[in-house]
Amino acid sequence: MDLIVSLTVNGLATGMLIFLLAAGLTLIFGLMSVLNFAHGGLFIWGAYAGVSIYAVTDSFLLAIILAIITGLVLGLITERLIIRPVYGNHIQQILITLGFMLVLQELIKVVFGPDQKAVYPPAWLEGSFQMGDVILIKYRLFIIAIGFLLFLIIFLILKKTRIGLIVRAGVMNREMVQTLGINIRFVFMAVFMVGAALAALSGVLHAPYSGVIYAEMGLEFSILAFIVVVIGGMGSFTGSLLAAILVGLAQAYMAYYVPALSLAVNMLIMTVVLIFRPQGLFKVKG
Amino acid sequence: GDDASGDSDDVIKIGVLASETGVLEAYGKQTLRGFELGIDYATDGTNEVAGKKIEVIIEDTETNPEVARQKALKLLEDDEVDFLVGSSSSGDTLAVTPLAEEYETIMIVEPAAADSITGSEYNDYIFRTARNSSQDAVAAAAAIAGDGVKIATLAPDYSFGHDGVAAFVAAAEELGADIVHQEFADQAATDFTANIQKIIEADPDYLFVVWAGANSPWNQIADMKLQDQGIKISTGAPDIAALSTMNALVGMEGFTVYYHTLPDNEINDWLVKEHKERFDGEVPDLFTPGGMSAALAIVEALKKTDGDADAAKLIETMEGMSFDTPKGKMTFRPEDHQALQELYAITLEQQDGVEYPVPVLNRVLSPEETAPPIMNKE
Amino acid sequence: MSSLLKLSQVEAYIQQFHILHDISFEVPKGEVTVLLGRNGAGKTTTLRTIMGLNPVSKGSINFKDEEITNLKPHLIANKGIGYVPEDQGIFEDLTVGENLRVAMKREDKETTERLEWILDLFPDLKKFWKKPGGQLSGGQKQMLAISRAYVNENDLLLIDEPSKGLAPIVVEKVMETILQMKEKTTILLVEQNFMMASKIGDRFYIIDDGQTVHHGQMGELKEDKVLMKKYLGVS
Amino acid sequence: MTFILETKDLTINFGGHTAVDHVTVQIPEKKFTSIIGPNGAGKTTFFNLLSGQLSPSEGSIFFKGNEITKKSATDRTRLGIGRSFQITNVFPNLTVLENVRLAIQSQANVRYQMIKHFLHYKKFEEKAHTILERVLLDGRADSVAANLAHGEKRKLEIAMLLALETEILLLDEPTAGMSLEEVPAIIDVIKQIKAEEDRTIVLIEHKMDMIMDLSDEVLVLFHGELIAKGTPDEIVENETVQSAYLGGMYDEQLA
Amino acid sequence: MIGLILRSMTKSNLIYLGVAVILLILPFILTGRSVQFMITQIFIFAIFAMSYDLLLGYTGIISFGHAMFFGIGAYTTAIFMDRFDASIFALLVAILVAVLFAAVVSFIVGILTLRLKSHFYAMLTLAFAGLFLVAAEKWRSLTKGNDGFTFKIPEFLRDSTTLYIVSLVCLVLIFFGLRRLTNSPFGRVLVAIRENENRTESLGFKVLHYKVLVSVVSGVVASFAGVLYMLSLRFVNTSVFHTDVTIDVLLMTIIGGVGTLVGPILGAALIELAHHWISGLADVHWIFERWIILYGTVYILVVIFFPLGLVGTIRSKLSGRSKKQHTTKKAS
Ligand SMILES: Nc1ncnc2c1ncn2[C@@H]1O[C@H](COP(=O)(O)OP(=O)(O)OP(=O)(O)O)[C@@H](O)[C@H]1O
Ligand SMILES: Nc1ncnc2c1ncn2[C@@H]1O[C@H](COP(=O)(O)OP(=O)(O)OP(=O)(O)O)[C@@H](O)[C@H]1O
Ligand SMILES: [Mg+2]
Ligand SMILES: [Mg+2]
Repeated sequence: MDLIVSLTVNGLATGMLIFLLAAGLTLIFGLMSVLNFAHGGLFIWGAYAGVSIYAVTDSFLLAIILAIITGLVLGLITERLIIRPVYGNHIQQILITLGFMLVLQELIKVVFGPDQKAVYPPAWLEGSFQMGDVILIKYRLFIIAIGFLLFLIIFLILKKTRIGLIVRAGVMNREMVQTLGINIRFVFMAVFMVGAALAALSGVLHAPYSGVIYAEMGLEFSILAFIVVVIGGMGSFTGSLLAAILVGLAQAYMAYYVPALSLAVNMLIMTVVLIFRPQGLFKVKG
Repeated sequence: GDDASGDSDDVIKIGVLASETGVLEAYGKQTLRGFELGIDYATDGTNEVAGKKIEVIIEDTETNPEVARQKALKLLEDDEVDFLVGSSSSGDTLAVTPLAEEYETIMIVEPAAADSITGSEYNDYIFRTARNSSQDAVAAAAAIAGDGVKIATLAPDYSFGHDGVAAFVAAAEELGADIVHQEFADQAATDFTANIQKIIEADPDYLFVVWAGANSPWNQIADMKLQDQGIKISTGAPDIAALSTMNALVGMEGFTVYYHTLPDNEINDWLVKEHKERFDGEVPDLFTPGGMSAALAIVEALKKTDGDADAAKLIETMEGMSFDTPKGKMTFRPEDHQALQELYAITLEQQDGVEYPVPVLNRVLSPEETAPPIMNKE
Repeated sequence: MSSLLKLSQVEAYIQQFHILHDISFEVPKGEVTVLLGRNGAGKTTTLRTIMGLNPVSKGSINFKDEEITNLKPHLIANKGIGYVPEDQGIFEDLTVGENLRVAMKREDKETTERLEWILDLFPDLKKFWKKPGGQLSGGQKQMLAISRAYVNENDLLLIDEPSKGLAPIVVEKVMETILQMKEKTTILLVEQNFMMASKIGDRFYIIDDGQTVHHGQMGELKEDKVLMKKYLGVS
Repeated sequence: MTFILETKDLTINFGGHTAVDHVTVQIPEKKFTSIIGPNGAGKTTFFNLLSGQLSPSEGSIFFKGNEITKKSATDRTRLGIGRSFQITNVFPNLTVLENVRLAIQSQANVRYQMIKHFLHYKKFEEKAHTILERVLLDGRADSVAANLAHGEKRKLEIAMLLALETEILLLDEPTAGMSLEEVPAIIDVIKQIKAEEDRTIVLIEHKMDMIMDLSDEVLVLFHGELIAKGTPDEIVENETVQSAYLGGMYDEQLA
Repeated sequence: MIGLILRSMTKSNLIYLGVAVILLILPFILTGRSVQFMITQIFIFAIFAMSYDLLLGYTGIISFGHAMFFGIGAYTTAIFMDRFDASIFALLVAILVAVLFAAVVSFIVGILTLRLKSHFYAMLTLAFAGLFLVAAEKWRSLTKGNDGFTFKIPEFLRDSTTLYIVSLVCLVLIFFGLRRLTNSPFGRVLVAIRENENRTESLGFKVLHYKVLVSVVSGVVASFAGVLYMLSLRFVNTSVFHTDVTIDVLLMTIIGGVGTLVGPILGAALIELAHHWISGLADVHWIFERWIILYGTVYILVVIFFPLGLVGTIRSKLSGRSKKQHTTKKAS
């Protein structure tokens, strides 16, 4: 029983972490149909920017704020210079965003140095609660809470405003949306910036969790995020959340019960889902 | 090479392969600094040995075997080097070692640690100043194992982890320890709860961790309060950047390849002092002395052959050759050309004014004590 | 009567192809103006050019006495022009309701009333409110496209072949609709269905090979058999 | 009279909505059958069922007496059921000629030929030009299909269908959006095919004059059901058809 | 018209053959083995990239797992050379096994996945390649895991000039072979599938057959590239299955220009040379130590200035110009 609780809570936390990472991607990939391989670059910049200010000021809140600002600014630059010329063309998107990913990742080393950096949670989030044999790590509970909060906010925005509709419509038929009087360029830019900010935020939140950040981290995690977005059904925000949780739990349980397969668990889930339910696990067919 | 010594009689060329970029660039830089200092030290700053000038050519392998091979070919063919040194990754190194044989050129392996380099993939031209994985394992066992000590292991689920654990288990059992559990985790995993949970269930005295790569389990080990439950942690202390992620492991007993305060000898004193002077007050790191040792080995060998860079002669000279290094005396074992060397049993301690936990010496593990099995004979 | 929209000697390229050579016409307020011409003459391109979807290389376009030449499409739309494109431009994955909601700039009473009014005309849309636009029948798509252009209050509607693919009885309905819309909105129509064009049009322009070659009152056209034959192939 | 195509109780549901509802019809061989009905009546869906784009929820389809209900669209084309699409459905970045050539190639049994250069098949190209001339599109043979005006794309649709040389041609509103001048030419083409090559044609149209002019038999779909069937004249007289479909307009159109 | 195309076709063939002959003479002038090694790598990756172009450029299939086939070729060769004597016969058997294995795998993967829409296919191939990677990590008795192992190759191929020429000949043969394939009626159907899959189906083509066939051809060619890669590297580790390999080949194809076959060859050359040259600049100025920034910038610039890839953009410029001259009045 204790074991189950422990595995579940930790799996959930991993899932939330993955969700945070995938959230930006779902927005950008799901709504705007942009294959953004530079997502990991935004993630890692958020992490480094946040961690640097955290090291100086010792304020985690400030770290989060700076990470978000970094994300917004980088998002703006990325959208204008990199993404704008290639909307609607996946092949070019792959090339240009991969190029930009390399640039972002390498610039980290120029600005912050090539070494990995250690990060510890703020004092109030350090350590764990022990209840009987169950150990609950504080920072993970914090991640779970933040994850749900963020999900709710974005979910409500998408639900209550027509912004989600406009973006999706814009992807399907850009010209038509413009003739309805919508400045789709601006909308796309704004959405992209939010997506980038989410990536950066997840970077800074991820840092104390893993305890260390390094430049190559971004690319490693963005593939995982892509997998989650696909499992959840592209464009489905709720789907991404559920898929992320599924992946998190599967990782935790597989590592315990079938360790031999734990290396392959993400790929296996995705394979099974794609073969039997290609539209994604949680996307209802129209 | 065959004609290398022919046309450039008064110059000794050394090609150094290291990861100046890519994941292992930090290691690459350490090796290069160490090598540069090593040449200076060994030649008293003259850059000459036996009347010949030493010329060092550095190439970046980018931590990519294909590039490593291409750069090695360039060094061997175009630059006609007399020695190869390298490299930071075992894969890069293995892609190059057959070329050393083909071109009959001595290659000093540093700091790649895979056993197979001086084991199943051995050839006569390969000498290794770096310690290999088995040496690490033997040292690790020596640091903690004893009669009836219960040990669990945790390692990444790929060959580095498996080899390391296998060697450790053999060595530890030799010393009478009882291996109660072996756990392998996805190297890229974000969550190690399940693995740690199993280790707790196995109830060992020690958890021995083999880990490399940036993503590490330390925080989670601390969060899950292993030490509170009487499980002591042990591992090889890494370089300084990685040590700073191990605050949670203060009190850990383990071993290390090098920390600048550990060896007590003149060369190390010189290395620390000189390194600080040249590099902005930084101290030498994990693989700096290795780079230096490689240089020292080459110069020593050349002194012995009186500047003759003929490979056959060098092999004869170097087999069994002992030479002084920042880590004390090293000896190339004749059977597999692996340098036997000191390693250090340590405890991690918090020290004032240092931001990371500092390895403090428990005892020096002598070269004989850490000698790994010979693995190049079937 | 003042003209709401005025094109003077407009020229336009699509990529490197010179498509519009000399388009000049005026759309008087409160009337239905019809553009006629054979396939490939440039009618659709003209509408797209007005909407800003295609750059003007020479000449000028004025709307409400304001120059709108080469403005961004959304700015042009916000000046009060609605557009029903030739291919209907349905957002295929959005439901009928969402298609309309994307278009609605406000959700006030007046917009809701307009919506109700148009939905009463096309009850199919109500019936399939939750169906993705891509799954509608050809005619239903046409209805949706017209409704979508109508929900916002616009001064001018550009409609490209609304009767295409509609059942005769619906064509009739669309005609009525347009006639009713006309009271509030000026309309520029491209139409191949001559019967319909002649019934609801007030004046016409004929486009041939990217030029406006003839114009007049609709009534005159029906009489002018020579002209009809020459440009429209109708005898 | 022999029937080339028959359906029995053909039905399809789209999540609660029955688009085609127990339709049982027989299409006579070498005759001209038209299908009319209001928008959303299920005409295109009926075609989709016949050509295999959709598979029915219920009922069966027979081609020359053999059941083909389970066969794929590809197989049906090869058997001899060709169709054109209501929403133009061409290869946008290929030239007009290439579009037609592909259709010819599929019919010529060189489908898996991997070795020979396609330009060796000169007769394909000649044939493509002939067909394009027929639909008044030869002048644009080298244009990229995406650059065609709407009406021109419709002609290309017809050309591709003709190139398939199937025994039965299903035409879905071939002249929608075509200019007044050109409709008669296309009608002529359709007439010629029928006359010269003696093939079966099924046409969906909203243009009543065309229906009256061409059809041997007219089927009327309404809310997915087949509500009437008969000669053009009978259908025009039918009151249900008048009120549900034609409205008042038809009279004037004839006038 | 046809005559014109045919004539220009043979003209371009002549140009290609000319280039091939120059390349053939090159190693006798340029004897540096490291240079030869580098150009040989270009040939090998050119073959690999062409196999990718067959999928991406001609059929419109994006695969994120093409490394899978490359790795199959590589590991089969390595294991055969390691386990058996390094004879020509063993090599031939290895090639046969590699090719067959790749064919079977691509067939199965194709049957399973090619029904899916493009993104899904891409992700699924990523997953399959990932599973191969895990298998190679785990089956350590055979693969020695990610440390890998070295091996010997048949005597006569050890000479770098020989290997250079062998690779070049393979490249030329495969290039002309694939060109034939893409210009055959079969190839035209592939293009049709890329353009509009549904319509292709309703024209009477069995789309799935074509996709599976082309993915088998592509897999086989890729595995052959893997074989050659091993002959030149003589060392294998799990990196041959990495996504990086797929990404590299994807970039080569896109940079050169998809759907052109020559493009991927140029792309392979450009990327290898740019990589080499830019990383070589590190000695010039410390800023170039971060050469990857420049390298990434090249990608960005290519997309902005050569949106269709090098070959694609140049071709469309040329044909655009000639079209402009021909734009007279269109037929009515
Ligand atoms: N994207 C394009 N690229 C090149 N030429 C184009 C493009 N779009 C249209 N054209 C050409 O521009 C001309 C005018 O096209 P347009 O669509 O305006 O004609 P139209 O009068 O609307 O015809 P229809 O009645 O068939 O709809 C045609 O010759 C067409 O081939
Ligand atoms: N794939 C689909 N999924 C769900 N509903 C569909 C689908 N295809 C068609 N329908 C519905 O089935 C009904 C019949 O559509 P169909 O396209 O057959 O009409 P139609 O008779 O061809 O009309 P039109 O004359 O307007 O083209 C419509 O209500 C349409 O919304
Ligand atoms: Mg038009
Ligand atoms: Mg229809």
